[in-house]
Amino acid sequence: MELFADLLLIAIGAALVNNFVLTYFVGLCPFLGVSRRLDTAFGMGCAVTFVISVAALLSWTMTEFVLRPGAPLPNWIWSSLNPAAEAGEVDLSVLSYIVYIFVIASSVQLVEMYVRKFFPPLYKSFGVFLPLITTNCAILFACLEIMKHVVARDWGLAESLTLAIFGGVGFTIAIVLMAGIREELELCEVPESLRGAAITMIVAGILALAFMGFSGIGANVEKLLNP
Amino acid sequence: MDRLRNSFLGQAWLILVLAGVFGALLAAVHLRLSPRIEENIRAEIMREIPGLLLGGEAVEGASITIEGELVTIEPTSGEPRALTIVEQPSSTPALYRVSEGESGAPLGWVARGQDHGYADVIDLLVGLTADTAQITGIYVLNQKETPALGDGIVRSDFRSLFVGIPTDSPLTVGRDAAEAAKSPYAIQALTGATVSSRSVCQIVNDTVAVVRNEIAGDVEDHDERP
Amino acid sequence: MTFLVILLASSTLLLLAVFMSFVLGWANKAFYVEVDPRVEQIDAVLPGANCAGCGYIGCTDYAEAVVNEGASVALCAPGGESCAEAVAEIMGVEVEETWPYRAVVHCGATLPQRLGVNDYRGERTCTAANLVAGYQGCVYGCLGLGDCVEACTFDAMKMIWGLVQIDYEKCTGCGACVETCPRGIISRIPFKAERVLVVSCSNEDFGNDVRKVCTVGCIGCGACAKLSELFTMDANLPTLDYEGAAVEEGDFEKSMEKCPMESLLYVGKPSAEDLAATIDEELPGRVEPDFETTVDQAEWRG
Amino acid sequence: MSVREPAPLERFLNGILPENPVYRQLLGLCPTLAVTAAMKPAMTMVAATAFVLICANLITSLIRHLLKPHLRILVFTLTIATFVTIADRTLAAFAYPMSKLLGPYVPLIIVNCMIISRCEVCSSKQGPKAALADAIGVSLGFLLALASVATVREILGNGSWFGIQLVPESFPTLILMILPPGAFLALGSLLGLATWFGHRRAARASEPETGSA
Repeated sequence: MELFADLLLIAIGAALVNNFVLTYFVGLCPFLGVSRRLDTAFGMGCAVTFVISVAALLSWTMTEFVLRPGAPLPNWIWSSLNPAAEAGEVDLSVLSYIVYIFVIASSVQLVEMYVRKFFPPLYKSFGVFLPLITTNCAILFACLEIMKHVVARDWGLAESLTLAIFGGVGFTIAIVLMAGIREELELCEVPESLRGAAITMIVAGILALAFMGFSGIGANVEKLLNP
Repeated sequence: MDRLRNSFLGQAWLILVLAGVFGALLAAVHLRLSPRIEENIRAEIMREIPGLLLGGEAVEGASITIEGELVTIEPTSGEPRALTIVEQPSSTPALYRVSEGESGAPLGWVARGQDHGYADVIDLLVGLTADTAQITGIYVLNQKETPALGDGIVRSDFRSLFVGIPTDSPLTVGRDAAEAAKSPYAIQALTGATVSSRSVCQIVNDTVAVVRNEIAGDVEDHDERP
Repeated sequence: MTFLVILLASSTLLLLAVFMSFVLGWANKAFYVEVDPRVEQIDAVLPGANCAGCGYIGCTDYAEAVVNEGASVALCAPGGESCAEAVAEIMGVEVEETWPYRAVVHCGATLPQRLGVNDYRGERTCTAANLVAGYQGCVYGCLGLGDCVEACTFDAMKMIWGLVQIDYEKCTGCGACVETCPRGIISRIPFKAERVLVVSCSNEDFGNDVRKVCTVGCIGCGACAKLSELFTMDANLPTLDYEGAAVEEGDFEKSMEKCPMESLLYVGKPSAEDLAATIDEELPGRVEPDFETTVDQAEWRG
Repeated sequence: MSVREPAPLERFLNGILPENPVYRQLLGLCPTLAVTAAMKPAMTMVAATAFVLICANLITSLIRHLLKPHLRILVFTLTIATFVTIADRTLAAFAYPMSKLLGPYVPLIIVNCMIISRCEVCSSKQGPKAALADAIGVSLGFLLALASVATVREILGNGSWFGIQLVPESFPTLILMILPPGAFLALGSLLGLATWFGHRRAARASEPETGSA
């Protein structure tokens, strides 16, 4: 039961309280670029959620077995290489950024090929979004969050995946809301100089204000779960 | 040879070469810089420990020099003091035994605690008297609470609330001054950031509990127990 | 010691790179989707405006349709002749005779010619005005608020005296205006000649009901249909079949004279007399906005 | 390459204002919003990004002939990731408090769309000289953008600039500007202002022609 409570807390935290886009400012390029129409926005949200979970899976395994300061793999190699050496720690955490970006780029490439082969209509609707996701900050940010929590509070695979999936869900909620608003925006008279990105930013600011209202949920759910 | 050339490796030879070169480069940079980074982290803690134990004003404006485990404080007024800070093995992320001069009387303990605050991890230091009966102060190492609300826990007025509170029963959070005055263990929560204040108290309670049973365990086989 | 760590780090990365390139290489083989190279070639030739003038979602979609489903090579309106020939040559097919598609407005009433026009203070867009009953007498005709002008990406439409006029040098027939017009009075027809006859009205009422709301609307009398068999009367409106019959040869002089409401117009390249009529007029340097004639875009809430 | 490649000087000048990465091309928005709560972190971020951008541009332009089209994004990201790690480590070693303040946003320079687009647009086609000029120009443009947003947010947020208290303590400050929504609003209005200036300048520039018909 305790694990479930923990997962629920992480989920609500990632999706609503600390929404990736609106509080951590990651994943803004697609958020502004793609949120013109509702269906493309939703498609983009699903693509990001899917890729973020694949990337989180891969990056958790890499962190757990290779990059963590006390990671088993490098230490096993290290001790087998020179058994005489004292129990010196081998710390490969410096490689973390390059490993993550490698994993993300390859997983996006893999996902793109997979979707192109088995779901051509889905691939057609994603089209240009998939390569765009590689440069999406949300994915790398999710990996970094997972690394920080794995090292600091040794999260298991379950917590990391929940954070990733619900981070993606939060991203989708934000981008779909934004698309809805922007479709309304087409109808109203926006002043000349504010058209396009400027008005989207301001509307996103107000959306972020609204999302701050969710901050109470985290505390109350925590009180609810462990009185 | 050409089978290799148009095999998978052949196409991506540039990636392999780059990966190898960059791996070596990063490891070299890491080896050269990591001692300095450790030093920075350790220095930050060492610089805060005197303030925690001797009280904020004693170290106000003093210049603190750190050599290994010996920390000398030259306050603007009064004579310089030397403390030795020894890191103890402990289940808390870090526990330091602080004693006067080279091998003087034990002055107190400083333990480090980490837990999930409102927005993200809160990492803080708690100062305790030698007999772990009283809290001498807290210092927040890093936090990501909401700016202007939750990050009030870093300010000295909130930290001073913790000074001198006995540790025989866990701290509680009083919503306002009246509630806080009721019991000696209550802290007045920051306005608009009760969650952050409660998490700080929670972390302090957990750390103090761990340190107490560890020190109580050690003190048995040590000399007297006050 | 340091040398070993550097070696360990770079070998881990190298190992990861080798593993990834193997996986990607295998995936490249396993997930290979045979894409007809011609699709890319055609896609490169198409203008890439994704205007859906050809009826497909985008240019790549149209390219695939041409290769896989054998769609006609000349559907790309913005591309016009040159693009149709290029696509045909990639496909190894010769181009059958095609005509450029252009947009045409089925309403000829400028602001003074419309009756029962009320003072509309709502949003200055056709989509919004169309929802309001009693905006103007005629419920079929042009609202004059310029949604089509806004939608046209080739800047081929101007709002003159409350009625949209199309500049056929710029119009590429992409069909954007056809979709946005809430009353659907703009259609795309093949221009088999430089000037094509168009019925400049879409009012489906008869006789006096039309006269009450418009001074130039077609009252559905059928005189033109009697005089030339190319017209077919349908819901009190003469319609021309542009695809089939040779519309451009038909002589409509008689029908145009007989038409009581002059709802038949030639559109396309201005005729010789029109050009001569305006040849000596001096273009004004700066056009001063006189408030009677132009529908002012600026919203003024009284 | 049929299209004429712009000269290094032209690339340099373009980067600063005409093609300002944040205001004109809307790239690199994540750091612009995240770290501009105060001037100090913003300037450190600009320094780190400039270092990464210049090194990455140089390296990519040196190896541009070896690049294979379908692998070039991976090569760019690898180079950028390496230089970002170096920047992150040096920042942690020599300016530890600043690195703690910037936290997760230093590694996020890797996915900063601005750097990858500069690598792709300029340095994978031109020589090191043009790539260097372009990198410096774009970094200056980035500096301008971040400085403008950070100034607005810090002065409104807690009445100080670069840490120097400008406004007496009693002065009411707009806490919103420090919070995330404030960042969006600040950048939104600045973007509006920039486009408004652009339109006015363009209008004034095209005005004289039509005047004398």
